[in-house]
Amino acid sequence: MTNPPRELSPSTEGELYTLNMGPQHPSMHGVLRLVLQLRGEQIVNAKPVIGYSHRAHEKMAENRSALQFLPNSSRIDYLSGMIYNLGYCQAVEKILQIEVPDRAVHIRIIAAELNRISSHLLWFGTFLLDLGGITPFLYSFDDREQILDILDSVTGSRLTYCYGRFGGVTRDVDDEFLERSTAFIKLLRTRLLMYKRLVTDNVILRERCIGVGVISKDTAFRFDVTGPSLRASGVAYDVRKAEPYGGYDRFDFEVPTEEDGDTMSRFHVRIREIEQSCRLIEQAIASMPEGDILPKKMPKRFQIPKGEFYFACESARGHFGIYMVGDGSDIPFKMKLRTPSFSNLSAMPETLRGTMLADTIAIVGGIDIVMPEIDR
Amino acid sequence: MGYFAKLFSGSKSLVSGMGVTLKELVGTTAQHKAVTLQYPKEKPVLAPAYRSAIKLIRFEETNSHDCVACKACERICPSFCIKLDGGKVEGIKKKRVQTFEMDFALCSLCGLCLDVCPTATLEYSKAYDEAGYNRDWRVDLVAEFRDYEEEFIRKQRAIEEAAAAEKALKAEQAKAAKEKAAKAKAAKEAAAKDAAPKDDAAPKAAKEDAAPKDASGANDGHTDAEDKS
Amino acid sequence: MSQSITDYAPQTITELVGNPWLAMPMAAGIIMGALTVNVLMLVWAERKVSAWIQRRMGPTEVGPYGLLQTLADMLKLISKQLITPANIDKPLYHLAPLMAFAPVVGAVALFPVSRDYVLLDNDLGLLFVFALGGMAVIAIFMAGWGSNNKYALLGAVRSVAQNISYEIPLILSALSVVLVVNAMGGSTASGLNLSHIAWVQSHEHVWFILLQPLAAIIYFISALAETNRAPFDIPEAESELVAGFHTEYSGMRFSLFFFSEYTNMLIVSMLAVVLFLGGWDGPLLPGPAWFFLKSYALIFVMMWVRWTFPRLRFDQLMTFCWTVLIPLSILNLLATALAISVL
Amino acid sequence: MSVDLPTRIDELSTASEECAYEKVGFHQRHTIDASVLIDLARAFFEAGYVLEMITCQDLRAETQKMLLVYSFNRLESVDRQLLHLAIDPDTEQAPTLSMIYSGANWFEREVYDMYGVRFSDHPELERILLPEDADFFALRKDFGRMDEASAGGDEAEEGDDD
Repeated sequence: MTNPPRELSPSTEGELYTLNMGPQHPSMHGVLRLVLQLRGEQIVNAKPVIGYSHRAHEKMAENRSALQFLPNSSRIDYLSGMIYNLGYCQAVEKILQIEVPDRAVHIRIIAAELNRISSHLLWFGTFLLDLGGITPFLYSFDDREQILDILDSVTGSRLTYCYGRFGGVTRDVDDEFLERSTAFIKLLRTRLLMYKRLVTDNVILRERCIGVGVISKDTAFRFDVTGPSLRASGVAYDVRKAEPYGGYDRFDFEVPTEEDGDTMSRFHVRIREIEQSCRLIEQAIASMPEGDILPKKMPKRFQIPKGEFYFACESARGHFGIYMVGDGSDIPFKMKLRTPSFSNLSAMPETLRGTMLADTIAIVGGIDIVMPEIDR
Repeated sequence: MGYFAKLFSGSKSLVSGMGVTLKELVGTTAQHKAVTLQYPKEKPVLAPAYRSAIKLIRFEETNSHDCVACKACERICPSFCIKLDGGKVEGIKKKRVQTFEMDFALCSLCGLCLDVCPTATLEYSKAYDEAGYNRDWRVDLVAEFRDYEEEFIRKQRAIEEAAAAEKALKAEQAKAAKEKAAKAKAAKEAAAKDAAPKDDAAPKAAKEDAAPKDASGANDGHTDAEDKS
Repeated sequence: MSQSITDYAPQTITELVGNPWLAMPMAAGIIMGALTVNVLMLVWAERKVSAWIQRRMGPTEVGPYGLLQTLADMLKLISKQLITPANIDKPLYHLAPLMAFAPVVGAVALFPVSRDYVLLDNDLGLLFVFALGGMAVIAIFMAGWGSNNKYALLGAVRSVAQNISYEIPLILSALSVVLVVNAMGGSTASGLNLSHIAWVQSHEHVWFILLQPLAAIIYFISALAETNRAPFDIPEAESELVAGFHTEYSGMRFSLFFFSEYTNMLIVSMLAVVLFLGGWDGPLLPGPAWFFLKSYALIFVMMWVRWTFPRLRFDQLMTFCWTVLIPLSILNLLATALAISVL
Repeated sequence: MSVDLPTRIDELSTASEECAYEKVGFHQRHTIDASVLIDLARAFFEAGYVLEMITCQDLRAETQKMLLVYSFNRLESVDRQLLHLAIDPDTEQAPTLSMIYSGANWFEREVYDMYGVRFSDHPELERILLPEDADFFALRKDFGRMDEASAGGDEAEEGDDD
């Protein structure tokens, strides 16, 4: 009943054959295609083929003003759209040196962390679905649905939010929103206990996850794997701590890490991150100041000054970077979106080598990729 | 961990997992607490912030919208989904939109058009379960206002006339204030010439007179003078 | 109840009707009708159970409580175009659904639903059921091989390995029951006769789950694996193999596989009831009522398990069988034999 | 290799520039030649820096060159270093970093895909986001403007949007 370390067996008996997984496959998230070379059920070579949902966000960014790119930002990664949307706003604010009012900072943190929880919950559900557990999937979607309702009540959208504005947010939150968020966090804590009994402690899940898909510190380093996948390998790197942005340095939260770097560690890191996000939301609600949600003084046109700029923020999947080059007009000369899943997925061929076919699903599901984010 | 200990702990975890699902099963059947919404039979309650296709707000005083065809929304729209045209209308000062077409199939509901609208006459509609058979989803935003156009012009003219009258009144008041201020200034200057220290009454009066601030820059010279004193 | 333990013999349908040429089509008709209703109900039940576990409503629209939903689905499947993929192995591909379907229908005839009547009384009934159950593997492999699809082939290969492995603990655990029956029922009784196994439990007022708890648990787990039910649904693991061996099947051919899967569930449950839960034995209610009550309760447990657990990985499944189930069932068999010879 | 990183950078780079991190989000920017890229990347690797991204700017209108931008960062405490490497895509090739930083493999493929800059000794320099049979490099400035290419027919008048 243990997981022996599965290395590529030295025997080269039997022919290799190619199995094409995806882009239309029940458990290839979005439209990932994996070309697997197999010997029996063991993977000799895995080649991810991406680009099926390439929407040319970077080209679009070069052809419209920075403000007009705003609705694009949440569509880069539709599962943590709020984080991307606010992250893009924060990048432009940094470039244009716009001061964000305190209330907006707090609202943004609540919204972003709610979004992070919803993204992790979705990952939790789909990961279990990949492993064949359908019921936890529906439970977590039930919880996630409540987050969507809460965010819907203030942003008006459920998935691709366009809530941020340069300098603040579009709509002020009311007491009902804060109460609902508090109540939800209370509920989520009891649900997490339930998930522990149903899922985390489950012997089948543990057998499926422990020791599977180990990403070592060295591998993570060479591929620049970030986010929960990196923290599961024992590196406490979180952009919110390393380069504090958007007021995260005013709040108290931990960066959960695990040592083993396997799928189970990634699982635990995400569950613990949900708890940390809950803490952040509680603090932000408790210290919510009164005031404006947009700065009083705003530039008329958002002109990107000449020069290059880099802004990093922590999405639910890792380090999301915006590299922008301006030429003085309000249309960026160049915008590069450094998305975490892209790097995380690029480490997959190495991680998948030598594992079983069934592990492919667990590993690819476990690193939590979002295809539109990779393809951009 | 030993073989049997592992077997035991594994079985325990399975049983506790089954306990969770049994509890949920009983919860659904006995307490009738399914979390799903029986959609076509029950309708969801929409949040006040809910976003659907944009529409023009009907203002009470004119019973119509207030779009002046400035085209700010058309220019800002990242999806190029707004097409509008309009211009001068006989009888009123304001410009008026003639056609306002919006292609909802292209719209990404970002809300930038609402932000830039100078007259704040755009808002989101609350339609949520619409479906179409083709990619073109053109909505004519002005359509519902066409029948009220004459009424609007009448009411708008009344408003404009009232506003003009008020403006005239204010201008008069301002003129009066200016004259008074000028007089006070003259008096002050005279007083200053006479004896510098005791002259607080006149500027104070001038200040009270100049209270209607919106009466344009007529009293600028006066405030300068007051500051200096 | 005055019969002695050895001369118990239920009436078969042939004895009842008198003419075997008339009795056989009648039996076939009864079985087919009952099984069709059973499958329709089971699919509905599975959807309802899963829905309730997941806090949903399940089918509600067609018929009262959505009862007719599966009937509508069946009509849809029957009326669907049969799509035959290119480059298949035609005989295997076309025969496989029938091969999956036929044995399960045959096996049902052997089960003693009541004390006095059984469709077919056979002294080797238990072996016959296992033999027919073993044919399902062949059908699955034919389907997987014939489809000319890698996912289907992988599913078929997994299925063969799994079913052959899990037949060992399944039969070993049943065998310990047979030993007990033979010990209790005297030398003339056949421990392989299903009616007889049930009869002995009723006559001695002891269900074999009490005498053989370990065998019962091993049997149930192996039965889950034999019927390819979650968490052992590896041959058709939809998140890995799309649909496993029946990836390339659609319409009525697919529904034959579906039919056999759900009937298999019924068969293993009925067998468990006969072997461990006293068959038709029970107070107040008539025998058939008890028999089906127990069977469906077991099926409910199977559904409950399916909607609770994630799926095992293939090698874990085999490891579990060879390091846990088989040693334990062998030990259990030896202990039983020892106990019988000592007592 | 006991030389510390700043000295090594000084040795290898053509020009270095301190930048205000609070304003632009990175600490230093270095301009380098293609010949020293691998040595410098190795120095970064040994100093514990990760390669965050590789991207490119199409500066052909002004300098006839593509400007490759490499971003290195330290995980323990932020220290973002940008490298600028100008390459003529038609005549020159940049050296690949994929044997030092495995993640560079995909970044370089993306740059090739979007800008047509080739990397010498790259293990699999293929299209990554665009289809294999694409005959254009999408992010080059001379490749069509978005609004002309976009569907919908009636967008001809957006050419001058601002």
